[in-house]
Amino acid sequence: MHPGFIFLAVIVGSVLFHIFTPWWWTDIASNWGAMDDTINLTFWIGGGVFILVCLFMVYCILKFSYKEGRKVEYKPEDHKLEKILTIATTIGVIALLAPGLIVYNNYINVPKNALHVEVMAWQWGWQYRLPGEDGKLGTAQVIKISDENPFGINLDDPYGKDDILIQSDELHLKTNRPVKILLKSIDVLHNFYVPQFRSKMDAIPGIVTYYWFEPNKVGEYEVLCAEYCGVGHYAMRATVIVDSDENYENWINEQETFSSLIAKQNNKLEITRIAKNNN
Amino acid sequence: MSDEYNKQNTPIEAQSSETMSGSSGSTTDIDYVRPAELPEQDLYHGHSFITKWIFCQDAKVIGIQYFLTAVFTGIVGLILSWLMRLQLGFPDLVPFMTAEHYYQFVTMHGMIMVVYFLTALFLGGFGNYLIPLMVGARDMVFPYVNMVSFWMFFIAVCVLMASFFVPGGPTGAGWTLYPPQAILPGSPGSGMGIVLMLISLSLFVIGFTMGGLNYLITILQARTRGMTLMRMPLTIWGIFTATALAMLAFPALLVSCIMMTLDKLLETSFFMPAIVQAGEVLDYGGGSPVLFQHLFWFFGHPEVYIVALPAFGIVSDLISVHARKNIFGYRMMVWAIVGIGALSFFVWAHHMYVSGMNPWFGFFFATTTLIIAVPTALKVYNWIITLFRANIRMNTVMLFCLGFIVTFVNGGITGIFLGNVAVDIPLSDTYFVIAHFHMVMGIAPLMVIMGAVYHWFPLVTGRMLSEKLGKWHFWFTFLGAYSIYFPMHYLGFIGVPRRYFEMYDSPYVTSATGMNEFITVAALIVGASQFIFIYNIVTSLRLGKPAGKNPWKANSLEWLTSEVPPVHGNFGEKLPVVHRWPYDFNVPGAKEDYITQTTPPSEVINAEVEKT
Amino acid sequence: MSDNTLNNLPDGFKGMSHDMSSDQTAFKGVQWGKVMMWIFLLSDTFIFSCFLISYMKGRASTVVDWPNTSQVFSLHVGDVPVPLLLIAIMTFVLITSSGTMALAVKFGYEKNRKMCAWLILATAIGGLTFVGMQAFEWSKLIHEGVRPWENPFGAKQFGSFFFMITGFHGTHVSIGVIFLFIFARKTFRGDFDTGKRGYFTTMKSNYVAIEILGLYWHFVDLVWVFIFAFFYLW
Amino acid sequence: MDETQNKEQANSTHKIGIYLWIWGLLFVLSFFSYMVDWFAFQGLLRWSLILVFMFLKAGLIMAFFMHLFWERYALVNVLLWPMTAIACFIALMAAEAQYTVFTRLLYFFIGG
Repeated sequence: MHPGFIFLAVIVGSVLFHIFTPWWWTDIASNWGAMDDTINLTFWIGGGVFILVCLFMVYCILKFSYKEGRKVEYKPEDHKLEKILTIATTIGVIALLAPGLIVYNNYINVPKNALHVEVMAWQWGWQYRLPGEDGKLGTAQVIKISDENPFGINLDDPYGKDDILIQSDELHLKTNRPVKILLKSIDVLHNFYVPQFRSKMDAIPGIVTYYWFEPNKVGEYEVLCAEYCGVGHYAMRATVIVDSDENYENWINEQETFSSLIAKQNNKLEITRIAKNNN
Repeated sequence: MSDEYNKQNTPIEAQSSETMSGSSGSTTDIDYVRPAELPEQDLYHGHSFITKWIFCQDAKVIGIQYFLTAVFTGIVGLILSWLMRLQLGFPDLVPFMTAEHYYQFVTMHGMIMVVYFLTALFLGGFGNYLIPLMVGARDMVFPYVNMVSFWMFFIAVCVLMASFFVPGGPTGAGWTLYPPQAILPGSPGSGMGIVLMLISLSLFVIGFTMGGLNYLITILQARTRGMTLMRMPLTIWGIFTATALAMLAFPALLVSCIMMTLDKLLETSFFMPAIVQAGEVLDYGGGSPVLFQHLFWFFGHPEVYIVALPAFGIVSDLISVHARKNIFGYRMMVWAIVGIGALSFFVWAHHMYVSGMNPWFGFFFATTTLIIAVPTALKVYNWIITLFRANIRMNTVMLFCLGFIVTFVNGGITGIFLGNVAVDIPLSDTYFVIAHFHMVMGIAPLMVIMGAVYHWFPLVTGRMLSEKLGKWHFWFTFLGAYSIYFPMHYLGFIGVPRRYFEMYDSPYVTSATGMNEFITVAALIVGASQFIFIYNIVTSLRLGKPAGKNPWKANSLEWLTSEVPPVHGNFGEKLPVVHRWPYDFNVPGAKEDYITQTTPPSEVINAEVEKT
Repeated sequence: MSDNTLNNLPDGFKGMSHDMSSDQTAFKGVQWGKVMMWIFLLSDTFIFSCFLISYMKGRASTVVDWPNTSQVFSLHVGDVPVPLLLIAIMTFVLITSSGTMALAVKFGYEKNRKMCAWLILATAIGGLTFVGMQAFEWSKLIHEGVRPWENPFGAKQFGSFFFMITGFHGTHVSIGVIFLFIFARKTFRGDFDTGKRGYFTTMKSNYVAIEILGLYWHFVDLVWVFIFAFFYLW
Repeated sequence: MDETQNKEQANSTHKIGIYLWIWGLLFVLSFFSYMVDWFAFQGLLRWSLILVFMFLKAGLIMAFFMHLFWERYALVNVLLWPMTAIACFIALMAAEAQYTVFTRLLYFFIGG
């Protein structure tokens, strides 16, 4: 069989694989539909180019395979053709790039009404901090982390007192409310990634990174760590639950604030002190 | 001499039309080439076995030494990839496989394949063998330094392999070696393993610098008479530009290696901010892990082109020779290689869109990255236009070239996904990335390497490789590799993250189990089929059909040596004199379907050759 | 190609396009060794640039105060602290040695063996003085408690970058000094006049080698200009 | 290689005066840049002076001591163009450092 047909089969096979594949995007659950659109655009333009180039190649090898004395074209350069190809490619590239940059501009500019959520990553788990009634997170430093102060919140920062601390890997979010995820790591690189939300960003020790999205589908989603972070990387999972407004209020009212945590600990210390004294 | 200059600058066609009209005295004029600028090179000829084959200063022997060492590391890398694939496809099958081992294998596989296999093979192996032959030099310009370069590389490989046997094993930080995890106890091999890796990389850089200086200066300053830059085969252009990139990119790697070694051994805080690990505050503070990523990718992105550009160059030559047609748009090919090379220093942070760097960089790097797509696409067009109205020999070499085009176009287009920042965000750190870069800088360059081996084996050994085995080898490799990496993109679409030891009960990935098993089986077959290749090489060394001179009827200088295989000094008594580019195939009016570079115009008077 | 020819070549950008489109060599009349040294220095420039860029990034992004270099590197004359005194002297020593090297190259090409050799020796001694003062500087800082991993005056990175960058530069100077001494001996012996073959490389000696060594030495000086500006004056 | 060596000779045997001049200038410029610290200039003035003296010194060393002024343009261009990559790297890392210090101050110390 002429090898050209096998190459043809490879191309046809690729297309068929795409048509019949059971593997495709998870259903989107955030506002980043535009990202899917840019991917689809790139997919169709790119896929088209791939098929055209390969079909042309197959045509050439079928048509012009070796024959003694075949007349071969001798044309080292063709400026017109080269110019056309350059311009066409440039236009194609601009068509792909421009929408991408517009979406990215939305991605890095967070809406004003976004709820701030601090995600703190460590080897190998997650915990979260939400602002209290003042709507602001207190400043925090890694070196201040201790058993009593699991987030390293600066004690002299008034904004920190009412912060809501969630020392579990389950985070609840409200539907249709933008969230700005502030990522923080206390040891190595991590990445807070929910495939359905499409967006992701590394958590780096030493600085705070961010990204935002607006969950728009009630449900439970698995969080994956998407940046290699050591032996436990593959097991570093968590859960995000997108709630209706009511359920969200219920959940958040059950959570503990930083000041109540301090009070509780002081209590505990008091009790041990009294117990010691009694002995 | 000034009038000699005028002669040289006179267009050759003008004179040849004159000669055709009958003035007999000017035949010598159209063959005029400027006299030699430099005296003959002073060569050291080895006498004993040691100086001839071990501490040898002949670039061809050094090239073979590089080739064999690189292939050895490549086989180690291949075996590691088998073990990884077995774990992913059939967890619990390999009894000793723990997460630690898995990550160590991932890391070593990546580093070996990118640096110690592909870079060393293309530049050290093909570069050393082909550069002096193709530009018409007796040897590299600094043979002694060239020899030291290989032995540096050899020591680097030894140090790398030694890291498998130190306590804690080799580093398991991922081939990017990102701090802080690379040097903290949470990753495997964060003790001696990472230190040896960094030392080995530094040695590699030092050794490579020595070799790289040789390649550059041989190409720039030691070409033979008549060999202008625009008459060099594209192979040389690819290797030249890649070497230039390496000379400017490896410094960033060296610097990051030195700084990380200090972070590890002296507890400096270049890349290490304040860290609390396992409830303990570590003695670091104020450093920046993102700085490492910038340095690493300032090296890492040119590194991608260090692997790709020689492949581009070599494949252009192979296609032209075996399609019996000149390469289309030679000038554009050259400028595309140079342009891609230059641009590759301005795109590095497209590997870092989700790394937490300054978010505004995304705009800059997405733009520069997509600009690179233009010259790359032009190269692809030129390859396939070369095939148009050609006379294509469907032999193993050509098959590998076609395999290269398919895989490269596929991988190049997925590159546009990942270069465009908004598209990259959902896809980065997933299997899509793995599929992309294996397609574009794993399989595609490998196709070229194998094609190049089938092409130049007759030159190196004087015997042909078996075509029959070659074709089996090609189809197993190409179809197998394509069916590994094409479906793998779809794992990335689902969102399966890379570097996962196992997926266990994740809801996304249960649907991918079947595909993982399929990919693993394909990977095992592709790997095993490489032994056909090795068998072919070993048997053909002694039993292959004798090749004779210039079996492919190629034009470039390496086939025009006085002896095949070429001996030390390459060209016998006199160096060749070059009159044309190496792509004069099927020139109208010429008797044969090829005109070698050394054929003077007076011998092919009727050929309507374009001036080069 | 005769001497005459080279002078007939076009100059400037015209010359560039001429050289690039001609055969055999891309840089007309430039020896292999000299091109090698230039390209090596280009590569080395990238190394030092990466060091200095890292330093800039590290220093500009630390929230702990950077020590005042003017005070840290001051030297007491009597009881008066003079800022950066030692560094100023080191700079002058290095520039002096750079000048003697430039003259050595000149006299080398004029085949003035004695003069050339003495100037190389002077350069070597200048370099040695520089390394000695750097050693003094290091010991002073270490004495005051600065270490690669800690710094009593402020940001941790100060010590790390100081020892790493000056150490790397000092290594370059030391290697240069070793080669300068070797070359001084070779010149006194007349190797460059007789074209004696090298011990390792078996290649003939040539006065061009002195210019090549000179390039390296001037580069070391050049790097110090940048270190002086960015590390000490910032 | 004799002929090319002659060329070198033509190139490198410039009058000794040039070297002495440049040498002197380098001392003067070094003195000036030392004075920048001595008089403790601050802010933009300090930076511009430091950079001006630095580039002048570097330029003189490269142009005359390293003979780049007399080299062929082909070599000069090959050596200087790669510096654009470094310039780009510097500019971006300066921006990166600003961003790093900004997030550190905002989230670790100042807040709000």
